[in-house]
Amino acid sequence: MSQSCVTINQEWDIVAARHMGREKSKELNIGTVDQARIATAISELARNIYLYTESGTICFEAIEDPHHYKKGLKIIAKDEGPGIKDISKVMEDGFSTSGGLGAGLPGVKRLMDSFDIISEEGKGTEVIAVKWSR
Amino acid sequence: MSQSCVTINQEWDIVAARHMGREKSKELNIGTVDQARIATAISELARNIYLYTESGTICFEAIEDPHHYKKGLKIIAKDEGPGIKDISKVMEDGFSTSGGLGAGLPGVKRLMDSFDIISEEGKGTEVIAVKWSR
Amino acid sequence: MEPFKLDLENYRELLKRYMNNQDETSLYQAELFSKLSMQHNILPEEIINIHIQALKDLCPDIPKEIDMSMNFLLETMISYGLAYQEFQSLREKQGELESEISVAANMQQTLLSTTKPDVDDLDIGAVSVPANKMNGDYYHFVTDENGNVGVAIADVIGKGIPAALAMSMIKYSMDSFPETQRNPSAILENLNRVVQRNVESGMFITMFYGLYHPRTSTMAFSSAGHEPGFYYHAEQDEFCEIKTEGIVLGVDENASYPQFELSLAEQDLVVLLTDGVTECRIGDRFIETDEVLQVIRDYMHLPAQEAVEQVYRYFERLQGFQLRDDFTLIFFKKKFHQ
Amino acid sequence: MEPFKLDLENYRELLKRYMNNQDETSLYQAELFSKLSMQHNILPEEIINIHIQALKDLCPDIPKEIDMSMNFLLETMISYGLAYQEFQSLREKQGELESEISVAANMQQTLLSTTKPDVDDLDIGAVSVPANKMNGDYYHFVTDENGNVGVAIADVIGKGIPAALAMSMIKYSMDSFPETQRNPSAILENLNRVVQRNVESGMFITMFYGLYHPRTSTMAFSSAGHEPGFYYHAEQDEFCEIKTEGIVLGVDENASYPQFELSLAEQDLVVLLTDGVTECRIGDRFIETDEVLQVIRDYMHLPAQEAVEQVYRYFERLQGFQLRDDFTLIFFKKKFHQ
Ligand SMILES: [Mn+2]
Ligand SMILES: [Mn+2]
Ligand SMILES: [Mn+2]
Ligand SMILES: [Mn+2]
Repeated sequence: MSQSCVTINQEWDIVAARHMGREKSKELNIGTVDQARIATAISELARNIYLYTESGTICFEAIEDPHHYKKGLKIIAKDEGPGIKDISKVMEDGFSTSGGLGAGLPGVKRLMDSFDIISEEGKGTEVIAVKWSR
Repeated sequence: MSQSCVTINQEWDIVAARHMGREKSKELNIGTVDQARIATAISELARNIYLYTESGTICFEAIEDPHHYKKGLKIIAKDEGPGIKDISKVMEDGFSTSGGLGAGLPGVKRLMDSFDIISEEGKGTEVIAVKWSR
Repeated sequence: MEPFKLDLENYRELLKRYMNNQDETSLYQAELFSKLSMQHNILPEEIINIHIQALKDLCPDIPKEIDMSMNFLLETMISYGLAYQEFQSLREKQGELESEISVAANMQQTLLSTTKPDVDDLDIGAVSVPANKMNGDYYHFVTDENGNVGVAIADVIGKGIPAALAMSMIKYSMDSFPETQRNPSAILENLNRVVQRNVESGMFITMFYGLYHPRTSTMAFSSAGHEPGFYYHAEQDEFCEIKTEGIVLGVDENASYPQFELSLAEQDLVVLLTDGVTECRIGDRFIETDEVLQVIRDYMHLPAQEAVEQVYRYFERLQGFQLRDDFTLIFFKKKFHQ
Repeated sequence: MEPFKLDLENYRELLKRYMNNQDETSLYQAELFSKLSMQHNILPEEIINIHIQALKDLCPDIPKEIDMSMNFLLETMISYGLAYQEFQSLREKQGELESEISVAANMQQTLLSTTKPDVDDLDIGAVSVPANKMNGDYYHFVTDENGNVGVAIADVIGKGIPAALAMSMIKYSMDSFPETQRNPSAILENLNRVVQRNVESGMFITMFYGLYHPRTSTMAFSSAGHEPGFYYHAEQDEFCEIKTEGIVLGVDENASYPQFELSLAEQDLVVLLTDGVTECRIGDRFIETDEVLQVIRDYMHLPAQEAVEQVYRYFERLQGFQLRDDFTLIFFKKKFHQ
């Protein structure tokens, strides 16, 4: 259950997070296409931290499903930023969060196999997303 | 102003029309991407004839703009089929005409630079579309 | 052509044939492959991936740098794949919305439905067609216990769903007015207050209300900024505009609506309409009043219902079968004395 | 990172660096390249084309068969490009429709707006959130001259625009009822007739109407097939379902709605809701009543308005922030005697 984390302070850190995510994906035998999807999801999450909060972390964890049938990569993006007031709103298509350049959180949800978000105004946001190896 | 035509009776004729269209496009120095777009537009037009009418023709003509600045390929798809009752309807996205597999006439319009359609119920349909070389 | 399979093997065979022959048939099948793939929700990055696999199978000695370049290309396709997925959800959502609007339009029709009154000395025709699914025009007939016939015609400034909602409001409000207030001036004053209170600023309604008294063959009427109708004076074979005064509903809480009167002789005709008729657009220009009256004249000898329908059909065709605004037309014709 | 240019040269440089270093930075920039390209309406087949050009520049001795294979790949992308263009027009169309619906939703909010009554011995909280923009749920408070508090909660079977239209009807009808008929049973009987008359068959409305008498601390209520609420008996620390009888509005013209009564002691709580709360769906299963009550219990110690909002937030999250149905929850709490 060991986690590896990257702290996001500047744009370069997005690349570091993608790199770590890709390495972990390779270790878990996740295919090339899914590696690229995971990297894009990480970009999205890290860019949100970079753009809207002081700082935050992107952590990675190798997980197994309860029956040990498959392995997966769990991504935890956490910040102590302003939080999200209306989560349903940011989960709508077309309501992009990263300066018009991204697919936003709905994009992350589509790129990954499972997605969860907890946010409290003034306290911060945590996104947890998983991609299973096929 | 000479025209070259392919008669569409069976599915194989779609390929013949595409072939002729691509050769003409190459002669006019139309780029690879636009060649592929023209071929797709021809598929769409020829498939409409093949699916909905007894027979029809796809003709090609090399044209020039009035100021002789550029050359273009004009495609004329003509049939004596049942005609189109509600043209505004078939020009709507999502109202596909070629068995769900195609992008329909709005697709042809998008693939080409100009598009016109004349249709009379019971008499037939004529589509004229042009792509200019860049 | 053999039946089509959506898999790596199939793609590899097509690609192999194309690499050998560079034939149009293979390219046509590439097109079919991608269309079928799209139907099966295959994303563009997956096409790139299948291409990479097929290429490696066909050319095992592919230079390493070219292999790498393909990974780079794959990376650029992820965002396009996301857009395709968003397109699919949007299409689904749009479908739902359109069927919702259809249901709402049906409800509206039930709600706003009205019966033409059966009056001995009148021949009445009415047609109302929305430009889109929901109608922002409205007309309604009522007959009171003395046999007087009320006719309302209204137009919300604006179209579509909000206009339709506003129209429903008008209908409910009118239904709840006490019988004693059913003269044109009072009705419009009442409605004006309802609109003022309930409708957001920026949404206005124009309305004409007429009340026909069969005993005196007169029509009392008031208008709230509504498109003027026409009065056809049979004896002089002449049309004139029906003049009124009164501001649109919802602008001024204290607005009053002066009431006028018109005497109808045999064969006289009152034409009520919305601006969807008079502001009919043909290409770049609007139609002239004279042309509208000429069209009306061409059909007014017919029974009133047939006449309004013919006029509508004429204008529908003139506008290339695409109404720019809701279209409502009412003929109120005083019959020959029998 | 240097400013970003959208051209072949830029792509070639990125690709070159990636082919040399296989670094994540280049892949990240590939992602940015494709996102910017999309913003500039570049289609996927154009990306393939730019890739082919760049590859030929970087590896002039690229094997001919690989070059050909890329043309084949390009051919498969044309249909994806078309889908992307259709996506863009659909998005535009959707935008227009959504702004129409926003205007209509605003109108609806103005129309259905209600003020929580300020009663000494009650703490009232209410929240109503539509699944889409327009609400097919409805709640309303009225206070009469004797200080009695009426509360209505209703749900149209169906969602979206048609449901919202039906809700507006309910509101207009209730507004026009005479004061003398304001007891739950009579109100529902009246409304039933209105719905029967004006709404197309197939559209039903469920409604609960309660009337609280502060002097006796009792609530009289009737229900038209509405999702049962809950009564929390503070002394026994127990929830029980509020039992009612009565068919949904719009089915049987002669339906009657028996009236019941509930005595509220200090700290007792009446929970009114729509099935959007109780039929909350989590993945494949519906939530159990016990779970709903547990959530209510967790928050009911808070001031009523805060409590209902917390319960809403809890369920919103449980459903992945996508409500499947309109969600309405009212807490009616008898305060401590002061
Ligand atoms: Mn209008
Ligand atoms: Mn109009
Ligand atoms: Mn409902
Ligand atoms: Mn419901």
